[in-house]
Amino acid sequence: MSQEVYEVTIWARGVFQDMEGRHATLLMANAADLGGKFVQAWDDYADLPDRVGVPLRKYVRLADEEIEMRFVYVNNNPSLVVLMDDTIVKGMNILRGMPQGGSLVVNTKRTPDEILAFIPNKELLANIVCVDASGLAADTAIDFMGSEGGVEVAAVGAGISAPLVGAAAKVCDRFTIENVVKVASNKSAAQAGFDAAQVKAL
Amino acid sequence: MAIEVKTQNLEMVKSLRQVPQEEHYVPGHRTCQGCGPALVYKLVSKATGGNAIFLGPTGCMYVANTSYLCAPFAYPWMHTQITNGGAVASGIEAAYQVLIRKGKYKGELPSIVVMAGDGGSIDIGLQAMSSMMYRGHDALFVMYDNESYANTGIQVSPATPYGANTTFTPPGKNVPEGRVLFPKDAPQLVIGGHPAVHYVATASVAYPVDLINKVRKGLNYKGPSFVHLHAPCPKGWLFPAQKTIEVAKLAIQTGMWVNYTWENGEYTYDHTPKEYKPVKEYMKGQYRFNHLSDAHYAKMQAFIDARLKAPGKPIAIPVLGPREQ
Amino acid sequence: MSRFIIPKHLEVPLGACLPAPVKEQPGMITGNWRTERPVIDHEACTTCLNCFIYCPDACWHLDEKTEQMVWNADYCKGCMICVNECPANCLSTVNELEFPDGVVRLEKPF
Amino acid sequence: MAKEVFYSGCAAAAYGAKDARVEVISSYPIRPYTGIMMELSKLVANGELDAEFVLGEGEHAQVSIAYGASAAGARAYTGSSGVGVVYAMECYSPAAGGRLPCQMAIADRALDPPGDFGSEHTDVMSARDQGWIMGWAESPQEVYDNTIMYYRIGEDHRVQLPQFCCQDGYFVSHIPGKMQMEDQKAVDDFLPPYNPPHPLNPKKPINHGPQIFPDQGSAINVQRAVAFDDIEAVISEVVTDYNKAFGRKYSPFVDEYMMDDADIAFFIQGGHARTARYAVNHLRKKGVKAGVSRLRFMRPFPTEAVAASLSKVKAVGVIETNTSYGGVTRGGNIAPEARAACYNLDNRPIITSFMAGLGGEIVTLNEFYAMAKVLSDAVKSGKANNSYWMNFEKEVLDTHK
Repeated sequence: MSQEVYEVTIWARGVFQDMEGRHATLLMANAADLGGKFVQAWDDYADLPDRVGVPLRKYVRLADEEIEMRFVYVNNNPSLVVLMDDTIVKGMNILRGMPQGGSLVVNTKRTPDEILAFIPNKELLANIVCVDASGLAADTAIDFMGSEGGVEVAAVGAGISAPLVGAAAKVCDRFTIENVVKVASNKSAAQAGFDAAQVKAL
Repeated sequence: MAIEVKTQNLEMVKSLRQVPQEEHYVPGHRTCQGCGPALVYKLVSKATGGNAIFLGPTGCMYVANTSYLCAPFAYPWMHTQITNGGAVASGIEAAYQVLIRKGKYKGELPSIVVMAGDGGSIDIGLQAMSSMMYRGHDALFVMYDNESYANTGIQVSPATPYGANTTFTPPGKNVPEGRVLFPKDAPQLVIGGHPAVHYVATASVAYPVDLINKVRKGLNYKGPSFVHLHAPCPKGWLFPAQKTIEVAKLAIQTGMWVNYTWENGEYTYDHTPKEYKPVKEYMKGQYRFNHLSDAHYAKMQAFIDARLKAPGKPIAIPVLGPREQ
Repeated sequence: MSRFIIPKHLEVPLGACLPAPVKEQPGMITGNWRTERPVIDHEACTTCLNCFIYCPDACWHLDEKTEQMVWNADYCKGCMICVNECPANCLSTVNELEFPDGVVRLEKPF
Repeated sequence: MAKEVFYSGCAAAAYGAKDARVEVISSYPIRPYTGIMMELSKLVANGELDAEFVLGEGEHAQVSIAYGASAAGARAYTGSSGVGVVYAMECYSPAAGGRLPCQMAIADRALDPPGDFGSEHTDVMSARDQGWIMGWAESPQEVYDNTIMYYRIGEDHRVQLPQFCCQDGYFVSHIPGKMQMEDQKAVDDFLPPYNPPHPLNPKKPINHGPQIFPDQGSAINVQRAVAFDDIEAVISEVVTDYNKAFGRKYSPFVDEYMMDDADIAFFIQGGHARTARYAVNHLRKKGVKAGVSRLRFMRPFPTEAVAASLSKVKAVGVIETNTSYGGVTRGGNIAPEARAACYNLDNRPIITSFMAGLGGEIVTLNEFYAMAKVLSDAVKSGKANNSYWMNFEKEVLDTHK
């Protein structure tokens, strides 16, 4: 029997969103940790070294007890998928392995229906959240110093990760928006993401 | 009786129309959007015409090109260690010499090309490169220069310019400029001290016809040649992917890069601007130089001004060593 | 008779020697890297071949019959060097989601 | 026609390589293997051998040149000693994993510090886990024979692995012995031309060595494991054929001397086996039933042959000639393997490491007698220490000096 672990996969574009993607995982994991969850957050090892524009996966795992299988390369069954860039819907089967009733959060200026048009297996979703995180954020953070297992030197959640994770809190009950705001460096952007999120239940 | 070893004679191209449409470095590789080194690979592959064997020392152009059992090379290609590109190429060239001589391989000697990055050429790979040049193997050593160890996450190499922020030379309170040293001069390393070498050239992705012709000229020489190719790196230098060619051109307009040929002792210069722009214009478009002050730009300008007096030639450039600063 | 059973998904050819690709490497589709797409106006195009020569992914070619540039949607990563280097301004940049076509949908990112 | 010559191990290796018609040779000087390359350079210079003689700029390059040549489809030969062998360490796994069956002649030398020309097997034993075939010759004759046999083993399509063809520096490499060199035609009949399945050839291009996923790494390892499963049958076949073709009497894996009625045995690889046999002769005269079991291959380690041989006796002394500081016996690397080979036996012998022949120290008859005393005591008491450093522990002090 395997332990119940809530898996989150965050998709980002290489180099120009690598750091933002990592920040999203750290924000989410730290917020969940604050809420008493056991957490794990890491970059996909085989997607690194990342290249400009390549679709990248970042992972979060949340559980109510100590996570047993710490050494895994990928999240195979994400219940929550977050896209830092909306065009990824065309290129990847982003819902691959998702258990029925999952959630999708997309950084986009478009509507949920426009995005859903590109998702053939949308019946897996319980809901979809669209938020213009790029518009709500001050800037996109780019730096290499936290990659390859280095320590993140920049303030986590200063850019688009804050509103995006804020929006995710609207559909994910494993962490709260209060805790996301607590850990994000741009607190108002995190709250703004939560407030501006368009949720469509399916 | 020993069979004579015949080599290829590749024709020069005069315009883009004469560049073959056929690709030998095919689409389907995991290099960055706008990757300068990938463009180098495409152009050098085109220049060979396909009757070639390529060696890929570890680096971006190994890892990104051949990620996960896919490789984009329509010709024989082999991975080598980052240390030994020149040596493996030597072994392959020697093998072909003897196999052709003995009649075991029928045909002209294929073009043998080492595609090494700056680290695989003039840092950890220097010994193997120099020895291949020295021994006189009929092979071409291409140094695609993206001025860092890009594959491992942008670490400093001997080709990294002064003032660059890399993940091993981050700017900080005690080291405000990040990278404090000035780069090694790769072509001079080859020109100075390898009697078997007759052809050394520098080229840039900004001038592809020139690049193709220089590669062909190097391949046509019976013996070793060295081509140093400027290949801007959108990831490592951090500029928008569409600006790769723009950045490469600006490098030439500011004197940060000079295209020239050294052939049997004679230097000729190509694409020299009438008047050089300040280096700051080149540097300010790249995130890796974002932290620099005007004093740092001035220091770089002084270095470039001195080097431009005789590009590619061994002249004394007033640069303080790290212990003198 | 070998004692080893090698599962299909872990198979690696002996010594990691693969046949070389011919025209493309279909194991590494990169069209899904695009956030934007270059769109050509053939009327304005002078076939100067800048896009062909400067594309790091070899995604522009001249069709000899039609004398028109042909774009490779499967592999174009959307770096937009071609747009930047086009002297005739015949290329424009359009967001990828404007196009219903060009869906790649890979199971893994590489 | 075969001819009898009086050659050192170095010359024997060079002529073995010549008769194997090697096509690319890469050299770099280091004592004591240098003589091999000196001899080959002469053969190439005066046209007796049609090969490319490439002057490597170091051992790392030597091995790189050799496996590059092998990838291109030429039979390649190189060699080294001591610190040179370990300098090339990076290149061993790519050659084996890339299935490039070049050959490297090793004339062992101690590692630094400080400088020491003496023979010790630690240099190449450090590379024993890189997927190369590895074994020691005890005489110039065996060096010559192994050079030819190893190519056939390594190039066999069931195997396709590079080979360390080893001999003790000085003892074997520099002391000439009478040996028979075979007729070129007969060697050609025994050893077919190198015919790799995937050479680097523009007419049939391959991509050699693209990146793999971490979880495919084990599959690459399994490939070499398969080869090492199949290799014992190939070795037996090749040695049998060689014996038949040239009238030799090699056992494929373990050469035994007076083992059938022995109580104690010296287990050893390389040149000191010769002294061990004389020690046994003298011990037998004194009523000590000793024997010698000589290991011909370290890789593949012939598990069954070793178990069969060592199970004949009650106590085994492994003459290590290599170090493994902090290893399981606090001795060398061979005893742990010998013990493991015998682990499943009902009547497994006592096996101990004798740290002898290090740094070029001569393993004297007296040392063998001291070992025999330890082993005989072990037979009586039923136990022995894990290891004994000869001349440095009270049980094995050389009192005759």
